Amino acid sequence: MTPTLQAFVIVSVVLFSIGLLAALSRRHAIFILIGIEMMLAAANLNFIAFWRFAPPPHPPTGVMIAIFSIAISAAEAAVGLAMVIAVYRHYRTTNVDQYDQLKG
Amino acid sequence: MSSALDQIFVHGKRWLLSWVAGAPDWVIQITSSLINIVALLAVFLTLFALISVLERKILARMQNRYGPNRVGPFGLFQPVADGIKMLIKEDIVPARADKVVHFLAPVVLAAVAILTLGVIPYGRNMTAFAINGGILFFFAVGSATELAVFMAGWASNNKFSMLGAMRAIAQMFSYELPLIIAVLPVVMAVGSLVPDTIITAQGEYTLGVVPRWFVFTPWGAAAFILFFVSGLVESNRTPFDVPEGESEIVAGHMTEYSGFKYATFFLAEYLGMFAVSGLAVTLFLGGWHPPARILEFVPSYIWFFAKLSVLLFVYIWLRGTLPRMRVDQMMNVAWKFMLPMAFTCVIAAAVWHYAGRGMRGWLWSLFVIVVVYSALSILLDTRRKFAPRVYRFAE
Amino acid sequence: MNSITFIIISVFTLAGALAAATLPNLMHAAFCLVLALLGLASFFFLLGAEFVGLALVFIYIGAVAVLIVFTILLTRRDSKEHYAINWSGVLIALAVFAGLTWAVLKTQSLSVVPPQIRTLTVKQIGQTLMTGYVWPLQCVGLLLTAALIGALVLVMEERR
Amino acid sequence: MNPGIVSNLWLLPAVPFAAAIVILSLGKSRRKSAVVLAIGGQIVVLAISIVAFLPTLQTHGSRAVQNFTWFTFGEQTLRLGFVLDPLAAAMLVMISLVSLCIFVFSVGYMADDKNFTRFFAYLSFFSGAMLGVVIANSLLLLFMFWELVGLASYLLIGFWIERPSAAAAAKKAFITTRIGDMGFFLGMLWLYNRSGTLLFYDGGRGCLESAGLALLGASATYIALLIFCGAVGKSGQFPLHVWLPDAMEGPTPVSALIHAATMVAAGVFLVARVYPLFSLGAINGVTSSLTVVVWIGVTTALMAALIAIAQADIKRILAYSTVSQLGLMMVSLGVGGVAAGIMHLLAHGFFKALLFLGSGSVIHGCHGEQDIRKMGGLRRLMPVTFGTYAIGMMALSGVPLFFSGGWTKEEILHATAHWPRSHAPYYLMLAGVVLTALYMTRQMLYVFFGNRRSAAEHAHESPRVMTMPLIVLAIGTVFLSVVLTSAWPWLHGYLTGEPVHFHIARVIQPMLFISLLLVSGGIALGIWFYRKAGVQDRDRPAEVDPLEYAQPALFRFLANKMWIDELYARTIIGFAWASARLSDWMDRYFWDGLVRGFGAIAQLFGIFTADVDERGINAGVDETTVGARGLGRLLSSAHSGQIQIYLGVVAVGMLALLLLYAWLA
Repeated sequence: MTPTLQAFVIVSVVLFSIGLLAALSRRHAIFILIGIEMMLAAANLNFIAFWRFAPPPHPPTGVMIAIFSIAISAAEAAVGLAMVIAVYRHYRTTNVDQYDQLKG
Repeated sequence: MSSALDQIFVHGKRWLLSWVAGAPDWVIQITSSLINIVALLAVFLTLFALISVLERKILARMQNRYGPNRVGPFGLFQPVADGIKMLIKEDIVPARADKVVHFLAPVVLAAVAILTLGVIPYGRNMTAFAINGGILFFFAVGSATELAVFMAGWASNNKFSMLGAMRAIAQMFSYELPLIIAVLPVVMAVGSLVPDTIITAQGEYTLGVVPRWFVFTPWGAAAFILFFVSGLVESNRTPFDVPEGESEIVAGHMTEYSGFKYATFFLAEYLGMFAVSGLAVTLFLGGWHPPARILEFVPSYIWFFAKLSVLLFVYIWLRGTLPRMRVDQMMNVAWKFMLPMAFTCVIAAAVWHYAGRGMRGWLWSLFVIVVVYSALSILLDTRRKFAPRVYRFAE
Repeated sequence: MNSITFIIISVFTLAGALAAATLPNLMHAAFCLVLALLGLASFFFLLGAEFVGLALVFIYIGAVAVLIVFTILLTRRDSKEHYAINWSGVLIALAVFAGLTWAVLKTQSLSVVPPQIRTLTVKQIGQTLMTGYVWPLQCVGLLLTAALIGALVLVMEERR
Repeated sequence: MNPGIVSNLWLLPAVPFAAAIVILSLGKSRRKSAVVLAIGGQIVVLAISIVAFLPTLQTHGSRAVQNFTWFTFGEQTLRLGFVLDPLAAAMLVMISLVSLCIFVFSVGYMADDKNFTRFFAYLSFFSGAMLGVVIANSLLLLFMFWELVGLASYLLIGFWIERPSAAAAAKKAFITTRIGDMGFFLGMLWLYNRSGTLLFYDGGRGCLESAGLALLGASATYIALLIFCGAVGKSGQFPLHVWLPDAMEGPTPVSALIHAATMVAAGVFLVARVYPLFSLGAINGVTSSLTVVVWIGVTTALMAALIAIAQADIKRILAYSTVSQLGLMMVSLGVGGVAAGIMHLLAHGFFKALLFLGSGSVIHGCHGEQDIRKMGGLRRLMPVTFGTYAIGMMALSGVPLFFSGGWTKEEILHATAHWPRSHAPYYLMLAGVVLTALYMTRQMLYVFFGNRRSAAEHAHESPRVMTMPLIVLAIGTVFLSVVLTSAWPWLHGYLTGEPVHFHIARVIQPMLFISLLLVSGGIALGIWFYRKAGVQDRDRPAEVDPLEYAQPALFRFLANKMWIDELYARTIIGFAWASARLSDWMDRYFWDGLVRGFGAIAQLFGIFTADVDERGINAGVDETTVGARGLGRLLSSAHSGQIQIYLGVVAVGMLALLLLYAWLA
């Protein structure tokens, strides 16, 4: 009894939804970042799973994209956290509800 | 005969596994892992006990005193006494501390240290966790150390703890770069991330006499020194024990720990030291290979542990000799000297490879390293930067 | 690859992720994120992508997690106050979850078992990276450098 | 003859042009480079001229032509070319030699000028253009260089642009010559229309060759007269002579080079060049066009000589003398003595350049003073200038035997005497000889003899760089007499292509004695009349001219240039003024009214459209804007600034896409 691709995709969907939940429902700026990281991780899981379940022989494209995605999300995390710090310095709060200078 | 002696532990494990030969696959896997873990723990906990007492005795020798000599013959049972003392001591947790994290921190630290020990080959066919990319595993898992230290510092809810943790993380981050980059030349030269392959690549002898350990190439020697120094920092050993400098911040991130948790921290620190030294032996000192062909009758694990002991002795020796460094000096050395030199080692290894791996390559890579070293020395004006500090207001 | 391992890892991962998304204490949430990512790395190991798993551990636990906890420390002033949930966000997340799950379950072609493949060695990955993917690799290098400098510039003390 | 030289003749204009461009592109302070470039270019030109000249000596009357296609226009090909014949070769040597002397002289004369380098650039430019005129084998090419010469002349007359008189003189010269050039241009068009080619010599098909001339027929007379208009303008002949004396506002080397030796001679040269046009259908050497040339020349020669007697400016005297001599040359051409005219042109180039440079030296020595009444007694102070000037004066006056001018004047008189139509020009020319001797003697007495007057007090001899060209030109003047002597008329033979034989007997002719008598009479009259010039004589004050004292009305008539300028001002310029007034009035009232009317109509239309705009279009736009603003306000409320709302919208959008995709599938 081995798990099918569907199981992996379902796990990925759940992880993605949890990430979306964190990004949408929490007020703290860092939670948005955490949520985004989780969504990216879910996407990576999909890449790897689809690579693994593709009929052989096939090039390791999924693995490559996962590697690049990890590198890019690392960069995103660094810049995002730096922005959180910069914004915090300016507003003296991390509550995203109060970041409303761009209100139309 | 010698091969039987050499493989005695491998045969022993195989014999133990034969007891569960009929069981399903996963049972055999788990049993095998358990045997490995037990063996590792047994060996390294013993080594830890031994080294803790030896360190005290050697330090005492260096400082012209006796050291522990009351418990057991030559004070050899001292660690047992210490262990009992630690176990029965009261386990104090600060009232404002985050209890769960406070408890988890030493556990994570020790777990990480033990995991890193798993990928090192201790003898021929004696790798506990043979994985494709063991070196990467070592560093990937090792990087969790920082998180554990941070957990300890943050959960204690104490400013000394926090400060100590910050210092520890800062210096670990700074020295992780030269540490990893110093490994790159070896990986490049061998073309593999598997420790066993790396050791095999060092098994030959030039002219039948000089072993082909990477430490005997210019880039290897330079990388070894960089790796060793960075390893000292990673394991928070003198002269880089700033995070727990007693005179400044009590005991750093371990301030609020007592009893067995404190002992666990200690254990994790020593295990980390073993792991880094073991990796140094694997990467640069030929692993379990004997230094000469005629000594091949001595079992491989003995050679490994002999080399490890030498390195550990150097650790202790350094502790007895050098004073603690200043934080800013440490950072300067890391970013301005160690990192460029580590990159130079990579380039020198490439030069060595493309110049034919012979005498010519040897000389060329030596030339590269010497040139960059001299240039860096002139550029950084080390004599001025590391001049004795003048205490203007202390006189 | 068997179902028991899969279920254990799934539960571990999703529990970590849920905790990371909902725990009121930021620091705990960050540690739980680490747990979730560890679980994800285990998934990668399970799927035979050891290198990616190790890279994930290396980068996320060694670097990103530490960055996150540092940021939490630096913005600690109100890390525990206003623990409020935006319920409309929860609703949207649930709707997305439902929609995606429905779509996945509806797709028949996803019910396949893994084929037998040769293990992907680090050497192969390296060769692929250095041959077919050199250009993206260089771009990622540039991106990381830019991110490093950008992050530094962002957090530098403002000169008044 | 070596054809290589003809094919390289383009170098002659090209080298000075290149020198001019390089000098202009250099800075103002690069005086030494400018001098080296200009004089070096001139030496190169002289060398090429001599190389071109030598082969023509060997075969008399030879002519080499190099033609090329400039551009093709449909089926018409416009061809230009260069020609090398004795006429051109002799002119080339004369021009380049005189130019070189004047360039060297200018180094000293212009030494203090702030636009030194510009001057040399212009001089080089002029030199190139003038050489181009000489070697052109096409009337069009000749015309182009002719106009370039005019441009150079304009630039150089107005060189001291800060003087209003110089600027006015430059303008006058340019416009006056342009009037002549208009005729030239029309003649050229007519010629092209009739003959279909502007090449002079083209292997029998050129417009000056028998085939080309045959096409012209009776129109040749009018074409020749139109082209003669150009020559009249350039050479300062009677109706258009007014610009030449005014052109003396330019620096003296310019006067010497352009307005004495070379450019003004271009008119004579032009007539000589297209002489076949003039002489087409000649009966006994007389055509109507040549008759016109003769009478214009006679009028000019006599009138200018008379005016010269009453002038006080040293350069103006020489200028009128030039006009007079050019008239003489025209007469010579008109009566059929082409070779005599050209010989006089060459000789005149040398001695008039010598005289102008001498006057320049005098002016330089007198610190810029040009009035001869303020000079006097300079022969002691400026011996070299005096000696060379005296040689030039004798040559101009036509003293026979040793001075080139004497022989050529002799030839011209000889030719004039044999003109079949009338003897009047001959006698008038004899009077002109007397007058020439008279005014030159007057000038000599005023400048170099008598007491030293105000400007002569501190006079000094000029530097070596200025006297050397004088000496060279003086030697040239004397040397030319050897090849011009009627005993051995070498130059005559060279130009006409006839064989030359030495006959000492030909020197002794009745004509020679007559002219000797006339010249010595003129000089004696001058000495007698002007011996007391510049000093008080009985009841005549020192500053009053003896002639003015004797005949005040005549003197005033002459001194005011016979009121020709005033006549022009009253008639031609007055007419131009009146027509300008008329046009102004028309413009102001008639055309302006018309335009205003149209403007008013447009204004009315504008008012109407503005109303439409205001009431109709604008209101619509306003309403649209208000609507857009309201819509914007409505939409901006969706822009909450809350990042989570944006994220949520993205998620909902994703969901919507998913459902859409599922529904479509």
